[in-house]
Amino acid sequence: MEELKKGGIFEISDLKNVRISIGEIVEAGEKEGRAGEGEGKEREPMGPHPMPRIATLRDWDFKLLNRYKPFYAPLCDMCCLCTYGKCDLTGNKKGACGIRMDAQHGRIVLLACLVGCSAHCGHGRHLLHDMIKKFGRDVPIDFGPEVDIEAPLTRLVCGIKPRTIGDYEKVFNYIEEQIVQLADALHTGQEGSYLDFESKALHMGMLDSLNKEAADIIQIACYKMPSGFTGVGDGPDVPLVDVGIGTIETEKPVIIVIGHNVPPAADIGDYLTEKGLEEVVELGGICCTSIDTTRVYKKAKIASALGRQLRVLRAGIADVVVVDEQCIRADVLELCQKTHSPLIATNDKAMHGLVDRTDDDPDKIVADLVSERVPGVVILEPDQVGEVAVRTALEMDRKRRKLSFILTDAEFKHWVGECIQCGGCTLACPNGLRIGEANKSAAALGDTKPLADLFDLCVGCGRCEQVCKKHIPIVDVITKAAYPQVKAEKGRMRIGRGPVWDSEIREVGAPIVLGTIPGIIAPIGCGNYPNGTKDAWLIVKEFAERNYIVTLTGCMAIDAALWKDEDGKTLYEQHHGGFDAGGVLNIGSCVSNAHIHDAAIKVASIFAGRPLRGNYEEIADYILSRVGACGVAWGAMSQKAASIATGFNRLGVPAVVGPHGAKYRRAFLGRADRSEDWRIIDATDGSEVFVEPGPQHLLVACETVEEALPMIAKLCFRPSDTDRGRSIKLTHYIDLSQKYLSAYPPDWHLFVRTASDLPIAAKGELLKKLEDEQGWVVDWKTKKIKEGPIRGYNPSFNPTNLERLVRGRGKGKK
Amino acid sequence: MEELKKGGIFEISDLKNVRISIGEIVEAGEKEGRAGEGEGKEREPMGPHPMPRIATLRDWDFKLLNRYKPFYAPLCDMCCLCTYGKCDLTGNKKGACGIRMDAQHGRIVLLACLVGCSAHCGHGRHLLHDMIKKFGRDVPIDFGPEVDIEAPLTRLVCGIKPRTIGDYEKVFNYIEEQIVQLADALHTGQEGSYLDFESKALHMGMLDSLNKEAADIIQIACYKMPSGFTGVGDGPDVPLVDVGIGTIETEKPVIIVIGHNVPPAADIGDYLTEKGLEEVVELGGICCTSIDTTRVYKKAKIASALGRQLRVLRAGIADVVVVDEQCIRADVLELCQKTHSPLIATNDKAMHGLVDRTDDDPDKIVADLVSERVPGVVILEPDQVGEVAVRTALEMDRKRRKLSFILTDAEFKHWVGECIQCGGCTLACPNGLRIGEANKSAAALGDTKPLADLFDLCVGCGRCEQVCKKHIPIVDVITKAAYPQVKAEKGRMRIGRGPVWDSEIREVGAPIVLGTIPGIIAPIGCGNYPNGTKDAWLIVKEFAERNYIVTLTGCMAIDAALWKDEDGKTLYEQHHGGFDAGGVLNIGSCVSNAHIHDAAIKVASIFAGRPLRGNYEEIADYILSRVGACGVAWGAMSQKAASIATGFNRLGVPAVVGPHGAKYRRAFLGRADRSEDWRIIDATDGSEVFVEPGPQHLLVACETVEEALPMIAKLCFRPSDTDRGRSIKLTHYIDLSQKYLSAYPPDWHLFVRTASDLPIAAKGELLKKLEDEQGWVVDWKTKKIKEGPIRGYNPSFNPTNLERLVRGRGKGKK
Amino acid sequence: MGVEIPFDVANIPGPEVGEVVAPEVIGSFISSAKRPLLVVGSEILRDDFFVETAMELAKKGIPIAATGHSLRGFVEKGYGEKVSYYNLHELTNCLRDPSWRGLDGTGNYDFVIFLGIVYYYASQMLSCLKNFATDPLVRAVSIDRYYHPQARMSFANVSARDGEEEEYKEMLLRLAESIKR
Amino acid sequence: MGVEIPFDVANIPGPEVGEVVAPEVIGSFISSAKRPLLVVGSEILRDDFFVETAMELAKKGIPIAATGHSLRGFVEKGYGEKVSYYNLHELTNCLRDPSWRGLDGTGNYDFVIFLGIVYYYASQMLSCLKNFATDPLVRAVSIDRYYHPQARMSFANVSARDGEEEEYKEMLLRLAESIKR
Repeated sequence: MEELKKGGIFEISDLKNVRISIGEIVEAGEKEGRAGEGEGKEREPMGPHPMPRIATLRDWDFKLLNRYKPFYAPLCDMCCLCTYGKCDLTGNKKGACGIRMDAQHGRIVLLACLVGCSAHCGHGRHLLHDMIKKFGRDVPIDFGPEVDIEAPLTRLVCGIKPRTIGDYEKVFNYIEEQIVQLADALHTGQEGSYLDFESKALHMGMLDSLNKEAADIIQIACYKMPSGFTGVGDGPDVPLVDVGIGTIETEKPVIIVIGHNVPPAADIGDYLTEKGLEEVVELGGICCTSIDTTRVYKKAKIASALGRQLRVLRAGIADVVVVDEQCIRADVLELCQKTHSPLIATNDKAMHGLVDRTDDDPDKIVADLVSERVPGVVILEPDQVGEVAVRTALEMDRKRRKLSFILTDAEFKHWVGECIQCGGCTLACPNGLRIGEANKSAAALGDTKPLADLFDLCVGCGRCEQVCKKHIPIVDVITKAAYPQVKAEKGRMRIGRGPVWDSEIREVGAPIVLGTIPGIIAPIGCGNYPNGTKDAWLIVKEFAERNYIVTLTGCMAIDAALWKDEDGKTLYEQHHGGFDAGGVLNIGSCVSNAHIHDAAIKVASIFAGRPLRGNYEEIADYILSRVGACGVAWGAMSQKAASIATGFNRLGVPAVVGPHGAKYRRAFLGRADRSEDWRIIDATDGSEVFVEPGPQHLLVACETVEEALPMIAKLCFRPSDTDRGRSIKLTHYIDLSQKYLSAYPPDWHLFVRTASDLPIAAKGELLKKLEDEQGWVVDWKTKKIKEGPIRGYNPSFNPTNLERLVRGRGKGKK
Repeated sequence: MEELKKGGIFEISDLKNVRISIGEIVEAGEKEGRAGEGEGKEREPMGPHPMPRIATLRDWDFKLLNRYKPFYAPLCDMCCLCTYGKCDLTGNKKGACGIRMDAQHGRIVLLACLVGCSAHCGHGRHLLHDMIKKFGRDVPIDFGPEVDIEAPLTRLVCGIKPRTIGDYEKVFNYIEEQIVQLADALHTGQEGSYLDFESKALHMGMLDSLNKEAADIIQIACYKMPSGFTGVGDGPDVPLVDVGIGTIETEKPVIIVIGHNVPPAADIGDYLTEKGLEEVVELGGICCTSIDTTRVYKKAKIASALGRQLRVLRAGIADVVVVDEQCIRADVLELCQKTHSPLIATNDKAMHGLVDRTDDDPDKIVADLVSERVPGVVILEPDQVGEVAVRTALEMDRKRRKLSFILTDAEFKHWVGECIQCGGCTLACPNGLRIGEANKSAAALGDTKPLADLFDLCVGCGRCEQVCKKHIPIVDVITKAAYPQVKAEKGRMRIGRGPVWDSEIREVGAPIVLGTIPGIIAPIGCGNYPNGTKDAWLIVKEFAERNYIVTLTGCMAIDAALWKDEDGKTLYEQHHGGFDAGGVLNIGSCVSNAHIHDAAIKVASIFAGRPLRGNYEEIADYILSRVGACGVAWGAMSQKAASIATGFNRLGVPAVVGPHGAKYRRAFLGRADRSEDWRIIDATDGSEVFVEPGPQHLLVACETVEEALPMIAKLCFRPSDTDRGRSIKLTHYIDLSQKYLSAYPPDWHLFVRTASDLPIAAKGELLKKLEDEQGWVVDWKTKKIKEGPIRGYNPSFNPTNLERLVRGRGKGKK
Repeated sequence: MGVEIPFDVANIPGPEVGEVVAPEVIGSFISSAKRPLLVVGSEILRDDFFVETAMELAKKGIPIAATGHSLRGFVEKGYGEKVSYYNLHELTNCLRDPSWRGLDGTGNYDFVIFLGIVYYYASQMLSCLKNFATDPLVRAVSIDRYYHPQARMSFANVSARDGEEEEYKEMLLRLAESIKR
Repeated sequence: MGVEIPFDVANIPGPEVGEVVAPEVIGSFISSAKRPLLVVGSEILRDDFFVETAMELAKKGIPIAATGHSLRGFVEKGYGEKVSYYNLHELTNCLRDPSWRGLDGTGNYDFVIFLGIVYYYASQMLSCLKNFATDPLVRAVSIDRYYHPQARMSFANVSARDGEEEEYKEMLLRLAESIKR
């Protein structure tokens, strides 16, 4: 007992016949944060909502849902989830279980978010298992001197400061429990109110943001990916990497990795390094696994984002394809078989019916793959993948060298000639592309440009081929026509930098909240662009050039890297990589976009000193009113994108999606014409203030990129903007509208509180417009506005939606 | 340290400044089972697959899937799960992500199982939280002298023997992790093979079975529900309870509880008992909560199963409605408002947009409800529900006494006269009921019998009313016509008995495996019967009278109790309640049906001595080949039913569903005509044997109950049947076929191995038929079969599908 | 897309839905089918007429698979030996397999006619055949009094109108008459 | 159910799909509508003709909401002041609210005409109106060159055929001509 009292390490696992009753197991990470037990200045007391459950943050959700009322656009009028059905819910009718169309759509949104959130959680948990197995539970979470607040979402949601990756076990326990509770609510006969379904979807979104942070932190910690160390190659200065099909050196043996979970690819990199094969074998990737591979293996390349996956596989450039999980073509095995590319499935979520060869002798596996006795294998142990993949690639390269999968000129001519312009492909194409017309040009006039032009407009789904009566390999035909440009597709991007530095936040916190940095723009997610990948580039370019901070992740980060200016430079080369005005940051893969949440949270925490631990509601309220951030998921396609956007929304960050995003069925739209929706509290004195609609929406789709650009700028307005900040935001909003819509935005006046909110250069003109068009009263002598605005400008305005935050009111109140 | 070495309880939670590094936390339940550490004879070594992950039991799944190939019947030809879509998959085309119709349907099945499994897991975990809060972690799991193996599935799947309810935390941690891993696989771009989706669905089903066991064990332990104590009122001798709308004494204040999670209802029972109001207030219920309420509160009644929920609510008999979770009408709030029945929502999965009043002053809540200032409230703390519900019911009873919600004669006449026989209701009705014709009879001829006859055929969904152009309250019209029979609907059933006793298993293990008890028939689950609830009664009756063991749970247990024989006796009154030939057992609510799995597992474990711990594959293999059990989900409707059936299937138990079950989209059908599918191993010597198709299917739908009865009998054949057992099974199979199909079953000969397999009474006739119709060679002198059968009868045949179980081969091999 | 409302109004499967045709059209397809099969369900038992119609078709050389408990109707007419009992799920599972040997051991069918089967069960099985029995093509049609979008061809709904039964019976008679085999 | 294939072939919403009608039918509905609204999208910019047609309709007293970046086309024709920019999501959200005061502050619309909007986005918004703008009824129709099942009424697909653009333009001219207001 003496020993115990003195402290120190005390191993009791060897004792037998001893029963120790432990009142509660207090782990390191948890203990120090207990209210009143602070061990130092940085220890925060626990906030009101650690590890919130379904109902905990429902009041916050209902506040959001009251202002941004769910808008539903059914993609299907029927429900087929139980065998009472199908039920026809057209016109908001009730189904057999009593559910109406609106609640059913809340349910479908919850389902989408469930699948998306589960994908990240499943991935994160899987990664954690593998990393603990490989490195142990005690890998420290230490991101260097520049990142003190290593896990803002973990602290915010769970109230935990994770010290080692092992601490994430309880985070995942919490998330998994909550996911299942929410999945329960999908069952027939649960909610009848769409509001409660949406509150649950928001809860799911929040969990998803936490998932992503957890997953990225674990991999950063274990693989020592870039984070907050100030050496060269970290943070703002991460190196550039090649992007594009044209950058893959196909004369070498080529391994293509696809998916989201990096350990198998990392093992390939390790094996190549160990064997000195870095220059011999080409390791390229598609989707997030490729981004993460570049964070662990310097020679890795990014072949493409999701939208070109089918075409990369069809082109047969891979001597081996290694898939892990998510966003893999479901027909990957069939595609690989056609190009004699052996497939290695490395994850139990996507085994494609292949035989599990984990722990089998690598010699045998390689022999089976190279002989094509089997089209592929499952290897579930990441550390067994590298050897098999590399050795197979080396051998297959020899076998496959003489094969080509690009159409010959004769084949191309044959196929375009086969086309009868029946239009079936157009009706099957998600974007309604006029393929028949292009074929006709090629066949009749020998003009292949219309076909080549389709290459970038095509989202690479292959549905056209499924309906072609002439069995034309349409995807291959387009690739052939575009082959010169495909080969030339050589972009550059920064590798994923991971967390935004605390020091950066300290620099930009004030300008962001004051509005003088007009916004943080976060283009993220999938790639089914309505009008080609160039849209992604344009969005980044416009905002980076206007001194917004542009933070990218995932496919959009890749696609934006494909395009160059006249000098042949990509945006990543033109712009700095720091979290500051004009920066273009590749944050990383999809899971890395948690760091964008984290940046917003750190503004509240580091700049504004708001407490973090278990304090989600207050921080979200802060962000909604003060941090001019806007997500852009221009090609949003998957269930993950649905949950990601919903997670941003709960935290008070709006998002703009492309027109396909309308098929997510739900938007969160504010109504500028309903002043009662924009009542907010001034925390200084508890008074109610009616404010301008900022941000006007939480989730909205735009038809074209031209429309999206001013919309994104608009969604950066916040009630807290200073007049100087507001005038900058207004400048860009008006300018983008004039540039792309050829007109003033119809609602710009709503954001004017005082004359000093107006852009200085156009102040007179704008005042005149306010007087003429809006009937405002202007004192022309002082150039001041006397009547008109929704409210005046009050520099000490302290906006909140939470009664309890009014000064002098009980902090403890829920 | 001395103290420690001596053992005993040692509290260390008070020590400060001490860091104890614990190599591993070994909890009581876990330790004793570690291989080689057994502390006594009953301690088993750990089996090969404790806490299996997705890929662990995939080999077993593929064995099942190879014999019982998934059969898909799409309910919709499109996929709308991502915004690439909708995609048209008609004709097994590929969608934009590359998925084909078959894999997409595997995915949809996995989704259904996910939702079902999550419902049970969400419920179980929620229950565990509430019970730990109320009773502490240390409630012992002690089910008395008759139930030693208290948690067969927990031991089988997890390798854990749970000592207290707290031990279930790690079980739920395991399940939740696995559910999320499986949900991950639903994301766009995961599996491309329907086989892998189905393997995952089977994994989900297994987890679901474990969920159910966990939930029921926790509630049995905490509420001391019937289990294995030998006093009066336990096990086979549980008391009878009233069932039916007619049994609710509407002149008293009536509380109706709906759902699946009993704590709020239990609290109502406690409050009534405590206040001496048991005779004053009527506590009735719908669905599983009602079954479980009767297990904790003696005076509770069962108003109805799911199919009559709408009608019970419409009838307005409830002075208060209390809902918890699952199978609640989504429009319950709207329905309650119409009948002035305040609604109390007690679960965060179903809050119906109501304000959360947990921890609020009961006086205020009651006042708000009684004044109808609010239509309902949320109270998430079960122990706060009783007082509010009872006090509100007492007050509402006074207010509501003069209200009636049954149509008056004049109203009835008006509405039937309104009908224009447009047929819209028929097209909207899940069962295509001819409501217009019945209205016409009532209106034109004054004959209300056709309408009254619809009462039981109707599944109570209300879709007809959604389309009626004349706004006829069709459900009310039918109820009015049937009112005399509704009032007379007074059945009796046993309260849920929970686990089957080990002593019972010891008695019947041999006859079940030998086949002399011809089968265990398990009618379970939802109530959208194709032809009325009487089907449920008929199924139970036929098999109970034939000395099968009939084990019921859930809605089917309730519906079967509504019908009586000529003497006015229900099946529960006619038959004993023991797990023995001819028994009719109400096992309990939906979660209780885990005890049916458990009975089969205990046959393998107690009778056959097969090891349990972490040994799922071997036990399932045993059950598939030897335990003649068959589930019947005649009205299967929900996602839970999908996962329940799939869980039975993985364990080797087949299930028959009603015709609506075809809308689950997937069946598991064996092919009797493909002999290669029926290769099995004789574990005695490792030889391969081609056997008769037993059981022929794992999941099959029948069009009518007449077809289902012989099918159920057929699915009880097992390769291990002795000749005596086989002859008994054959007797019933042939007899049921003759009785209901008027003919011999076309395949009865497949199940004949030897003359002694034939029913003795008809042996000559059957031998003749074999000779005449099948061309078999019969030695008429000895009355033996010389040629013909698939195989001969070998009493020492030791069937298995697992190579590793062949005697002398390595047990350790995967 | 068809122009008729599915008998189960929400039974809209997708872009490909069955054509509504006159009895004679199906009759002519049956006439030219290589191996037609009539699949009957329990609803035929509601009137002797339907059992007799099925027997009529059988006499034209169309084998009958009796699903549900429809067999009973044939047995009562002394025709039980001529029809084969099958569970509909089992039968459909066989029909989607090109290597199935059929009721007579000589092979699968190319034209399958559904009659008297519970609507939604029939619909699901028609869906299976439409989606998966495509190589070689098994055409499955319905001659029930319901419009079946999942069938390749179907009668229109005749169930919701007055005098339906007579109209429907007449359609079946016209069908039987139009079959030349 | 309609008889035309949705322009996006899998865009089958359910039992209720829009009728394919001639331009004159829509014209007569517009003529008798109390408060019609023309909603145009960015696809009108592909040809001046469409902008001019919209202006033609506007001259008949139909207000224009310009969504996407279609406004640009009107501005170029000096007509920018007469049309109102709206985001389509925002606009549809307003249209489903009976209390919305409309572009002119005097109330919501009863007949909404979609022209030149990206197909799938338009389809979703038409779906919202079909399902939720029912009391009072807001009839939303499409006069695009696509068949829109989610609309109450729609032109047939004219996009997949030769000479489509000319045919389509003629349909719009017929429509404009048939409107009497």
